[in-house]
Amino acid sequence: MASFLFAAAGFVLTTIALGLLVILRRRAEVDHMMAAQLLGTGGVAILLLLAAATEAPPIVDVALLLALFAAFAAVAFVRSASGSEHEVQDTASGR
Amino acid sequence: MPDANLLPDATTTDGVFLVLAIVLPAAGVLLSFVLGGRYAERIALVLLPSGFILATIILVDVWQSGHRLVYIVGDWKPPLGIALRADGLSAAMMVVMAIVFCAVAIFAYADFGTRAGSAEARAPFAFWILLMAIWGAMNLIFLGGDLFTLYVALELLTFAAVPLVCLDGRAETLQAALRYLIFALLGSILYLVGTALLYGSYATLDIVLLSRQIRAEPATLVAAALMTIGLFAKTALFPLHLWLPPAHAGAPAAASAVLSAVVVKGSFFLVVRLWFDVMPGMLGGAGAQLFGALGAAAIIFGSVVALQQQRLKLLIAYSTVAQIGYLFLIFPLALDAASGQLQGSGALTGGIIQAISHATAKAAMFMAAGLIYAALGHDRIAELGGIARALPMTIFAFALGGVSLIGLPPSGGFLAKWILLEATVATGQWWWALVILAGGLFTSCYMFIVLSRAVAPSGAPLKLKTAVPKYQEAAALALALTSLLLGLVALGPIDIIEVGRPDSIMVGSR
Amino acid sequence: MTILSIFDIGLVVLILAVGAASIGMREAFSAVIGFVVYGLLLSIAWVRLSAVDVALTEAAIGGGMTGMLMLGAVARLRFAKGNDSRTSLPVRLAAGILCALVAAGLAIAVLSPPEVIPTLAPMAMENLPQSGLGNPVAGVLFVYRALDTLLEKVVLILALLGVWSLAPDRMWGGIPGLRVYAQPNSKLTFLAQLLPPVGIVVAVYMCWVGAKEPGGAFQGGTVLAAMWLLVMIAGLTSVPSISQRWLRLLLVAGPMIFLAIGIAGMVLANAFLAYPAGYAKPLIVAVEVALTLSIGVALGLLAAGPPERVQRP
Amino acid sequence: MNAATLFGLCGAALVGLGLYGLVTNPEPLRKILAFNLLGSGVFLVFGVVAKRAAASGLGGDPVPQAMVITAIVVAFAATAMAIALVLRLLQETGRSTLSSDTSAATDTAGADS
Amino acid sequence: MRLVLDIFTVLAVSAGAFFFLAGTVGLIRFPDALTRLHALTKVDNLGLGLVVLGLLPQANGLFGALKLVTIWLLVQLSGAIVTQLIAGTVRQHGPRE
Repeated sequence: MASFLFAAAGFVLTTIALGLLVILRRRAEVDHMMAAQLLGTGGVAILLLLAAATEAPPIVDVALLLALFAAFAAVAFVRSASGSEHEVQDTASGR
Repeated sequence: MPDANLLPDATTTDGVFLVLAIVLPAAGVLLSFVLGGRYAERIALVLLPSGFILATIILVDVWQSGHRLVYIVGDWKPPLGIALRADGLSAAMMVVMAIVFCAVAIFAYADFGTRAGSAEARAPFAFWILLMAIWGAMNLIFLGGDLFTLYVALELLTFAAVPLVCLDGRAETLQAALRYLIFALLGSILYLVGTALLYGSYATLDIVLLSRQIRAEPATLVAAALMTIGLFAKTALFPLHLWLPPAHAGAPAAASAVLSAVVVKGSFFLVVRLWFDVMPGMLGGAGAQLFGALGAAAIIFGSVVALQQQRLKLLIAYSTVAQIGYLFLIFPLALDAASGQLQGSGALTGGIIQAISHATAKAAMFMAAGLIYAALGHDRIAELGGIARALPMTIFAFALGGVSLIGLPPSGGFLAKWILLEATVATGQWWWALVILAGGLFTSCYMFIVLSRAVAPSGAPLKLKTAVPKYQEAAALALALTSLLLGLVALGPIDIIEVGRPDSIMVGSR
Repeated sequence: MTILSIFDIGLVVLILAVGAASIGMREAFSAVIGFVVYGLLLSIAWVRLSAVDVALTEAAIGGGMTGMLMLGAVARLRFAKGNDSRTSLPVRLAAGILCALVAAGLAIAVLSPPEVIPTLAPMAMENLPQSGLGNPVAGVLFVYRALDTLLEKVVLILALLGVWSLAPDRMWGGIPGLRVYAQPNSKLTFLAQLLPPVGIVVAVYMCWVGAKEPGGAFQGGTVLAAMWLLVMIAGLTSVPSISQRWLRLLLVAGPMIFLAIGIAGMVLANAFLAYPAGYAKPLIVAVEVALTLSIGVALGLLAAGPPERVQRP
Repeated sequence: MNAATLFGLCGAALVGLGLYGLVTNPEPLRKILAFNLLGSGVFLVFGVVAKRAAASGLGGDPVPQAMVITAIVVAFAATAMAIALVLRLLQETGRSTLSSDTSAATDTAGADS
Repeated sequence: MRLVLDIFTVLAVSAGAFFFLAGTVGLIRFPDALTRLHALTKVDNLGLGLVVLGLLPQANGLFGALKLVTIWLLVQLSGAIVTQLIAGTVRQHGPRE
């Protein structure tokens, strides 16, 4: 069972790698922003498979944090990509 | 293999003072941070003098007992736990640094004092807390017995020192601070990777335990090389000095004094710990000559560039680059050709005296330069005419600091250079003597340029922008006098620095 | 060659490729995204190194928080005048050779382990029952090497002070210049309402589980910080001004309690940072809870930046 | 070659890569990013040291693992401070560079070299 | 019983892995950013769902199983919202180069 789960994890990793290759070679920012999504789902799947394969339940917690922070990172992507009209204007602070 | 009863790791009677030397600054930082406003200044002005008393107690203790003080934190002995140790080296450094801190605190009271009733202001709040943090970090560097604890100390020092550089918020100081931060971070991360490799080879990072197991093998050599490069970057040894002049020259005077006098000595002290205590037999002749060559290059380069400076604070900063060079001459001079080991006497003593006399002299000079800047509104050397008449005490302090830097008797700088020269004769390495003498010559040149301008009569009657408080001048003068009189310790117990040296213990036990 | 080692090789290649991409990318935005992906991948590597505590920390800080910080900076730097001067080829070549040397040196060190691998693991495990903890990493952090952990909290406070001290004088005591959405965005608001309750549960769980299994104050605190930032970015709560007394109290509460318990150890136990026999676990848990809060607030404020607005009266 | 060594080589390569980025890239933000990459390579070396020393039912030596956690938090704090500096510099000068010749300031910063 | 559960795991996880592959193919083949985004999130979430489903029999206890489902729900929800956010940005600014 363990080796099957490892193989599945490896397979998902390969699809992620392919996806990343494609994403990062495109020029549009929106494509790049998908990277966190890809890791959010794929990375979680890999970690869950590893947790089951090595029978180490704490790894599930890593998957939990990965899911949480992939969402957080995606919000940061969007915040960074969106223009200045969305933000509270920085105060006109000078010298 | 040393037998078990040689393990020095038990808390000694007065070990508790070592804990206080770290707990007091930490508590000071946290309390000031939460209380804010005037409390930061009050806490600092109470704690820094008590730090001096504490350091003196530790020094006297080490001197009288002839052994190092040890404290086992959490009652967990190394390798699992952390030990704090004070030997003669650390005690001597601690006392002198405490003197510098007290003088800086008095000096800074004029610039960063808060008037009763006024709201919390940015610069004073940050300054006093950072000052206490540097004090704590330096104590930890002097006392820490574990290489990873020392990494934390290095980071404490970085995070306390960088904001000091840009305390006045001008663009060029921000840039200097950013560059300083990047160099410092690079330095600490290289140091950190070295600790990882050392742990991998010996499963301990305790200095004493490591020194007994250390072997010349690839991982250890790579670790030593990376840690040394990292520490060189933090010490601003040529050619990794680029960050220092703008950072030290741009900071407020009190901060410059701390940065130049104290902070660079922290990473230098770790270089000494690493090579003299952890791996005394590892450097070898070629390595020692390389360290010395870098030091010599720093002396020559720093002095030549200092000579070309038009601004006083930059001149002093480049002089720091040069004076740091002297510290690294100790490596070729301390190497015992017969055993291939670095010896913890002679040249090392000279190096430490150089470090502490430079600390006091340079702090005094930066304070004096700060006062000149405040009085004139600029620090252009060409336009200093008449300042000696207006601020005689300040110029006197500056000149005394210069006396120590040049190495005229009876200053600490003289004693240090004398010991180093002796070592060049004893080891037959005359070329380092040439460098030392040339450095002294250069130093006298730039001191002469500044002083001759300062005593020259001014064309127009000199109008001072602000009145300089007498106690600020007194603080600078006191430090300069300390530096001048440091040479007199030659008459007293100069060998205090050798108390608790591992090689002397090892020799004794064999 | 097992399936497992193929997985590891694939993971390493991917990590190196994404790392190289994030160094080599032309656009800063894409580079930072590459870095976030890199951080998330690295947490998988830490799982493979059987360091689940570190994997948790890396997922939270390496990917999430650091990425968020850098993305905020990218957004502001987007319209800044950069410098177009690229490093000249000879310099890059020289740097490349130097870096290759360093990497090769490290590789040699890694490839030549001592014949008998020394370890503190048995000693750490043997003494762990005395503390009542089950997680050896927590044991190292809060028992054997508590001094480092305590001082590292002081480092965090100093870093925050350093960030704050960059404010212009008249902004002192004001509100950090975190970029927040001015117009309410229903989807973001929904996410900011949905995620934090989950996050808080996760943070509490992390802090609680840390005594016996991987987790602890660092991880819990980072989750708290991220959730707080999310709520602030969405505009659901305002960013507090840095002069607030409660804020400062929260920031130092963790290290203060830690320090106080450490000092009490000098009287009640044998030494500074020693715990009285039998009370070790409750004391450590108390420290961890306080630290979780302090770390959460400190990391959140570090990401929020120096004060840039004066507090409205 | 076992897993620990593999990740160790990965760490070494990342250190080289990060160092290269730190030295050659002129933009401060990219330098900070490279520093983080360099740091994570260093942390991996710690992880390898820990993994290699697995004993007594543990997957690795907890001591280096705990050190990495400390170091990761410190590295984050460093990143936050560096980024705050870069942004403040941007506010003051309208640009973010480290080279002093392009700086608006001529007095102190331009004097070295 | 154990065998049946294991077979279930193998089938579900395999199906999940297939969906991940499908998501990547979509990412490569679809012409414009929004459809790619759509394909990626929908299909990958389905893949993750199947993986979670397959791992449920292997989970240790009810709490472990609950945690798995929670993670899937979390990814599902946040993924949906984040996709909307990204799409919104694209609509406002165009796929910025």
